[in-house]
Amino acid sequence: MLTNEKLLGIGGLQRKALLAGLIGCVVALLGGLLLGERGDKIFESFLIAFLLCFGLGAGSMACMVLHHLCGGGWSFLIQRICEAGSRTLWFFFVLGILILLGGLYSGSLYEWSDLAFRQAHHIVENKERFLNPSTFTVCFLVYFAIWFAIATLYNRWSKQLDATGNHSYLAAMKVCAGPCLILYVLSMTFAATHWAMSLEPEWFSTIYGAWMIAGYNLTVIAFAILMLTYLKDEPGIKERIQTKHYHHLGNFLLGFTIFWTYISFSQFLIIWNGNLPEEIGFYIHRTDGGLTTILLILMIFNWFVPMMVLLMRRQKTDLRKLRRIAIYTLVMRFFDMYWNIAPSFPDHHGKIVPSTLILSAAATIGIGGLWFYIYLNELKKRPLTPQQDPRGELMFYEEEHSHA
Amino acid sequence: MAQVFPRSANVLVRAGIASSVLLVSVLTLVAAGMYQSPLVNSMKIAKAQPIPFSHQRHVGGNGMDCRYCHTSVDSSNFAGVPPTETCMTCHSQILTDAPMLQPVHESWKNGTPIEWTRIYDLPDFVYFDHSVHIAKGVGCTTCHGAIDQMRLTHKATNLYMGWCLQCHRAPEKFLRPQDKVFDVEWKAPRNQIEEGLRLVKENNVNVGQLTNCSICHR
Amino acid sequence: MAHQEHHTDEAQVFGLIAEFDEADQLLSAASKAYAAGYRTMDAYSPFPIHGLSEAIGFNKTYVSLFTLIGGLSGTATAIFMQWFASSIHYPYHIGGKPFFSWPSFMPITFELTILFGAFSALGSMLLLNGLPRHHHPVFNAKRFERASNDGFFLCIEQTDVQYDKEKTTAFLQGLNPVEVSEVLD
Amino acid sequence: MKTNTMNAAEFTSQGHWRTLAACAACMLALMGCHPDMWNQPRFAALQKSGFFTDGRASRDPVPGTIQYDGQRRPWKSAVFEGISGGQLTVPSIMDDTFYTGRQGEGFKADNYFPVSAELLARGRERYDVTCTPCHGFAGDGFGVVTRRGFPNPPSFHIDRLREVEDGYLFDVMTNGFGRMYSYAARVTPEDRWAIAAYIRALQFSQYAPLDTVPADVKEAILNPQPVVENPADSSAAHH
Amino acid sequence: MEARIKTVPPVLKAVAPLMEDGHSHESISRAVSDVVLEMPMPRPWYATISVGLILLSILGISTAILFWEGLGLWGINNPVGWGFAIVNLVWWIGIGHAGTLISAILLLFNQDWRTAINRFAEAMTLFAVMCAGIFPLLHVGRPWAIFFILPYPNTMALWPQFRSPLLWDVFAISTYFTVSLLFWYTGLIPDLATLRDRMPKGIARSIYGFFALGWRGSARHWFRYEMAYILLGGMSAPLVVSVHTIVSFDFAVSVIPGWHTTIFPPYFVAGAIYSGFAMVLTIMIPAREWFGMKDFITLRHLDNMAKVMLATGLVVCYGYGCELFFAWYSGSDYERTMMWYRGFESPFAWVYLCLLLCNLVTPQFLWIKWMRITPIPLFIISIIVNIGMWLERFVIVVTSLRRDYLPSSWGTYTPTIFDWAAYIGSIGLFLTMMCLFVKFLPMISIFELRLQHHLMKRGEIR
Repeated sequence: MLTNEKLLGIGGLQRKALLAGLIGCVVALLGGLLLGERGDKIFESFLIAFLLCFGLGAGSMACMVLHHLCGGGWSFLIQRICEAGSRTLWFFFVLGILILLGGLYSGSLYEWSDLAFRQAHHIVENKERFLNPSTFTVCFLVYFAIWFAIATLYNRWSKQLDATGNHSYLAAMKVCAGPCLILYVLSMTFAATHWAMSLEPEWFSTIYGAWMIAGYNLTVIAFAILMLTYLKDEPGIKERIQTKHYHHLGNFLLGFTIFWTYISFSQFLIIWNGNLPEEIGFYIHRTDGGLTTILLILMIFNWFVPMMVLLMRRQKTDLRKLRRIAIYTLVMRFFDMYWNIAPSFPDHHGKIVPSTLILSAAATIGIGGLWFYIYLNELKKRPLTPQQDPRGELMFYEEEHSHA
Repeated sequence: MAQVFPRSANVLVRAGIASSVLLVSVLTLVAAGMYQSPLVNSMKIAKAQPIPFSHQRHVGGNGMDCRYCHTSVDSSNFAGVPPTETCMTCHSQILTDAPMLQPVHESWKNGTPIEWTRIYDLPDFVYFDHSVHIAKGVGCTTCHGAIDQMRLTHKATNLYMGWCLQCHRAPEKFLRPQDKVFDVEWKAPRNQIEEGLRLVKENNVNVGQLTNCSICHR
Repeated sequence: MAHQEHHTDEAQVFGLIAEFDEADQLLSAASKAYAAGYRTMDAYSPFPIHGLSEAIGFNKTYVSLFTLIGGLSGTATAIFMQWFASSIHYPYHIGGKPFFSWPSFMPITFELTILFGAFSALGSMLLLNGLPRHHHPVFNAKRFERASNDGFFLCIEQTDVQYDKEKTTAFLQGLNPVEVSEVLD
Repeated sequence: MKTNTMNAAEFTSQGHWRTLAACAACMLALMGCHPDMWNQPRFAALQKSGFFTDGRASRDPVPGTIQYDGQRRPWKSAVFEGISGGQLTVPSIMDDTFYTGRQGEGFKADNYFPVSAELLARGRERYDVTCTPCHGFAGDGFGVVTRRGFPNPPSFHIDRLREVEDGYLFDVMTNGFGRMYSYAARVTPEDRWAIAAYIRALQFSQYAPLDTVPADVKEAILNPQPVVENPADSSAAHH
Repeated sequence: MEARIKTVPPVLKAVAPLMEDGHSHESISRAVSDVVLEMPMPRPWYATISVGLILLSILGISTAILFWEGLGLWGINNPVGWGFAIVNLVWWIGIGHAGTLISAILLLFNQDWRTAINRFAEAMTLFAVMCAGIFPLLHVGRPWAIFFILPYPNTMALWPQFRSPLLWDVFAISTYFTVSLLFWYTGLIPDLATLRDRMPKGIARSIYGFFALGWRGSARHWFRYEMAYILLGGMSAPLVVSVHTIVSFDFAVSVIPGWHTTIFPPYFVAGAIYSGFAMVLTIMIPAREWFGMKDFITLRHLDNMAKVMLATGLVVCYGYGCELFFAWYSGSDYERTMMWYRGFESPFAWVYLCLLLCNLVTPQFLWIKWMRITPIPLFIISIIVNIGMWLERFVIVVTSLRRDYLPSSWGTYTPTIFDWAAYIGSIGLFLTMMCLFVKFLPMISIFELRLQHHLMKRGEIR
C-alpha cells in the first residue's frame, strides 16, 4: 500500500491528471467539431491518441505476463506498475467503442467502411471478408475478450498469491504465460491490421503487427521507468531497489529502442527498395511535404540520440537522467504515432496538417490524462510489490551479497 | 616453472608482426605496380611481325594519312587492316627486290593472307566501334599514341577499363575538332577544356550515358 | 619445474612472489600490500577476480575509448566509401534510386562499424597489455604454471620503491601464503 | 579476281610467350585467367580460323556465286546527303552511271552530282587521303612516293586530262590505269565522284582567268611582296 | 564456505545446477584440457571424423569437377537461379547464429548458463559460416574472380554496387566471420595458456604457447581483457542480428512474391537462432556423453537451450502465419497465387507441408519439461528442426522463383547429383572441423568454468 503521505502526493498528481485530461478532451472535441466536416477531425485526432495510449494498457499487460515467463529481479519491481496498467483495459474498451466503432459507423475513419468504395477498388474488394463493419465489430469484441481474460486471470492470481502465499498460483502464472503471450501477439497483430493498417486499405505490410508491438513495448518500458523513479521511496520498492535495476531497465529501454528502430527501418528499407506501386504509397504519403522532417526527427531523436545516451552506463544508473530519457521517449512516441497514422487519412497524404497535429496532441493529453487518473486509482488498490512472491526475497538476498 | 620461450622470442615475435604487416603492404604495392607493368598489359612492347612494317616510315616519313590503309576506320567498327593489294599499290614499283618485302610479294602471288600479329586486342565482351569515336572527335593518337614515331607498332595504352573511363567520364579533356582527328602531331591546346566542352556539345556527346554499362558491354 | 637454467650468479632479481590457495586470499593480500604502500606489483590468477585490479591500484582502461574511436572510424570509412563510389566516382542509375541511397548504405555502414570496432577492441587490449610477450620474468617463478590452473600469485617487483628483500619477504609471509619465493629475471 | 577479303592480312590471337607470362603473373596476382569470356566462340573481323586450310575466318563467296552488285557497295548515306545537297535520290544499285561513270557508249561528261562546295570539300578530303601519295597535293604528279622511286604519274594539268570527261576520271579510279591499281575497294563511288569533281577544281586552279580571282588575292598575285620570314624579326634586326 | 542462498521454492527451482558438485579449479582444468592432452579419442569420434572426411572428399571432388565443367552441372537455370547453393548458404548461416548469440547476447544479459556452452557454440559458428561461405563462392561460377566484389581501387575504375543486398551480404558475412573469429580467439587466449602450462616440452607446447601470446593472468591484463570481451560481446550481439537480417534482405528487397515481405528480417533472425540452437543441441548432446562433460553441461543447459528453441520456433511460426494471412490480406493476385502454389499446387507442396510438420508441430513438444531435459528426445527434435529449417529455405527459394509474373518465365527446379554432393560435402566439412576442434582445443571455456566455480562457491550464482 502506498503510504498516506505519498497517497496525498499522488492524489495531487491524480487531480492534475484529471484536469489535464478533461481540458485536453474538451479542446480536441471542440476543435474537431469546429474544423471538421461531420466531425471527422474528432475521430482522426482521437484515433491517433487512442492508438498511442492503448500501448500503456496492452503493453502493461504483456509486460506483466512476460515477467512471469522469464522475469528476474529487474521486472519484479515494475510488476505492480504493469499490473495496474492491465486493469485499465476497460477504459480502452469504452474508448474503443466510442472512437473505433464510432468512427467506423459514422464513416469518418475507414474508407473501406463504405460499400461503394470497396466495390470500386478491386484489391479492397478482395479482402472484404476481413474489412467490413461487422467483422470489424466482432473482432473488436474478441480482441478485448482475450485481453480481459488474460488481465483478469493474472490480476486475480496475483491477488491470491498476495493473500495466501500459495506457490501454486505462481506456478499457474508461469505455466500460462507462454500461451497468453502468444494470444496477445496474435490478437495485437490482427488488431493493428484492423485498427491502423486498414486506414490505407490497399496497403499491407507483414511486419506491421510487430511494429505496433515494438512501439507498445517501448511505451510501456519508458512509462515503467518513469513510475519506478517516482515511486522509488515507497515501501516494498525502497528496500529492494538498487542501481543495478535502473541499469537493467535502462538496458531494456535501449533494447526496445533499437528493436523499434530495427523493425521500422527494415520495413522502410524493404518497401523503399522494392518501390512497388501498391506499397510505396505508404512512404510517399509519409515523406512528401514536410513529413520528412518528422521522419528525420524520429530517426535522430527516437533512435540515434537515445541510443547514444543509453549506451553510456552513467545515464542508466543516474535516476534523473534515466527519467529524462523516459519522458523524452514517451514524447517521441507521439511523433511516431502521428507519423504512422495521420498521413493515412486521404486528405493528409504527403502533408502535415497542423490542425490534426495540434488536435491529436490535445487528444493525447486528454486520453492520457484521463487514463493516468484511472491508472493511479488502480495502482493505489494494491501494495507496490507482490507480498508473498518468493522472487522478491531471493532478489533482495542476492543483491545484498553481490555487492559484498 | 621454466620459461617456455627464450628471451629473444619477445623481439622476434614483434619483429615478425611488424614485418608481416610490412610484407603485406609491400606485396600489395607490388601487385598494384604489376598491373601497370608491360608484363601484365604488354604496353610499349613491340611485337614481331611477318614484315617489319614501320609506321614511322609511312606516316611520319611519307606523311600518309591513316585512312589510306585503314579505310573503314570512319565508317565501321573495325578500322581495317590493309589487304596485300594496298601494299602492292606502291610496292609493285618500290623496293620490289627487298627481301623484307618478300612475304608481301608471295602473298600477292599466292593469294595467301599475311598473318599480322594483333597489337590492340579488346576482350570479346567489349563492344568497340571506331567510327563513332572518329565521328565524335577522338583522334587516332589519343589511343594509338605517337604512331608516326613507331618503327614497330606497339600498344600505347594499357586498354584497362579504367583507362577507357578516363575519357568516357570526361571526354572534354580529349576531343579534337573534326579536321584534327587524323592529325598525328596534334597537341591539346591550352584551352582544351573549353574547346572540348564546345565539341561535346557540338558533336552531341551524351556524357551522362557514356558510363552506362551497356555502352560498351552489350 | 623450478630449476633455474641461467643467471644463477649474476642473476637479477625480478621480485618476490607469494602463492595463495584461494582467490579471496589473493584479493585481501593485494589490498593489504597496496595499503602497505607497495605499488609496483601484480597479481596473477587463473580467472578474472572482481576487484583485484582495483586492489592493486589499477582501475583505468582505455579499451572502450579505443573501441569507440575504431567503431566510429569504421562508420566514417563506410559512409565515405559508399558515397564516393556511388555518387562521385562512378555514379550510375540502378532502379531509379538516388546515387546517395542512404537506406541502402546502412547495412554496410553498420557492418564496418562493428568490424573496425572489434579489431580495435582486441587490438587495443593486446597493445595496452603489452602482449604478445612470450618471455616474461614471472614465468621463472616457482610453481607459476599453476597461475593458469589453480594458483593465485602476488608478485612485488624489485623496482618498487619500498622493495627490500627481507622486509618484503616478511611482509608477504605475514599474508599467510603457501610459499614466498624470489623470482629471478 | 582479287577481292578485299582474299588478300586481307589476318590477325592472329595466338599468344606470344609474353602473353603466357602475363597470364601466369595474373594468376599469381589472383586476377585469374578467364579466357572463356575474353575470347568468345565467334570470329572478329579478319580473325584466324583453325577450321579452314587457308586459316581465314572471313570467307570468299562460294565459287559460282553470281555477283549481284559487283563493286557496288552501299554508300554512306550521310556523306551522300551532304555532297548531293540533299537534292538527289539515292542511286539505285542498277544505276550504271553512278557505279561505272559510263553513260550510253561513252563516259558521263559532267559530274554525277551537282557541283557544290560540300562536294568539293569532300572530294578534297578524300583526294588528300587517297591520291596525294602519288599525284601530289597540286595534282602535278609529284607525290611523295615518286621520291622513293615510284614513276611519276601524269600531271592532271596536261591537255589530255583536262579534256577527258568526269566519267573517265571516275573510271580510272574504279578500274585502275597503267601502274595505278583499282581504288574501287578503298573509295566509295560517291567519294570517287567527289574526287573527280575536286580534280576538276585542281585543273581549273592552274588555268583560272584572272577575273575569277578574288580582289585581295589578285592584288597579291599582281604585286608580289618580297618574302619576309617574320616582319617582327626583321624590324628587330634593323634596330 | 557457508551457503548463502536461501532455499529456492520448488516452483522456481532450475532443473539442475550449473555445474555438478565435487569440482575444484584443478579438476575443472584437468577434465577439460585432458581431452586435448591425454585422453584417447573415443570410438565415436573416429567414426564421426571418418564420415566427415569421406563427405569432405565428396565436396572436394565435386567442386573440382564443378570448377572444370562449370555451373551447368547444378540444377539451376532460369527462373530458379538460386537453387541449393542459396538454400545451403542461408541454412548454414542460420546455424552459425547460435554461437555468437550464446556468447554475446547471453553475456550481455548476464545469463550464467552460457559459460559451459559458449566455446563449443562459437566454434560451431565459425565452421558453419565457413560452410556457408563455400556456396556463394561456388555459385558465382568463377570463384577465382570473386575478389571483383571487393571495393578497392582497381584497373577497371569500377566499384561494386553498394545498393545491392548481395554486396551487403559479402560485408555482413565476412564481418561476421571475422568478428566471431576474434571473439572466439579472445576467449581462447587464457585457455591456451592453460594448455601451454600443462603440456610437456615439445613442439605442441610451443605452438599453443605461441598462440597464448604469453598470457600470464595478470590482474591488469584481466581487467582490460574483461572490458575487451564485453565490448566484443556488445558489438557481436547486434552484429548477429544484422547478419541474418541482411541475408533476409537478399530476398525481401527484391519484388518477387514470396520474397518481398516485410516480416522477413525478424522472422529470419528468429529462424536462424532456432536452427542454430537445434544444431548446438545436435552436436552437444552426443559430445557431452563421449567426452565426459556431463558435469559441466548439465540438464539445466539442455533445458535452457530447448526453451530458447521453443521461443524462437514460435516466432518462426508467427512468421509463417503472417506470410499466409497477409498474402491473403494483400488482395494481390500474385501474392495469393504464390501462396496457393506453395501450399497446394506446386510439385513441392509436400515440402511445404513437411516443413510445417517439422517447424510448427515438433517444437510444441518442448512445452513438456520432460522433453526438454531428456537427451534422446531432445536430440531427435533438434534433428527434425534442422531438417525443417533446411526445408524452409528450400521452400522460400524454390517455390517463389519457379513461378515468375509471366507464364513465359515459369519453370521448375530439379537438384542434380552435384547439388547434393555440395550440400552433403559441406556437412562433411563441418563434421571434420568439429572433430578437429574437440581434439585440439578445449571445448569448454576453462577459465570461465573456474570463475563460475568460484562464484558458485561464494554463493553468488546457483
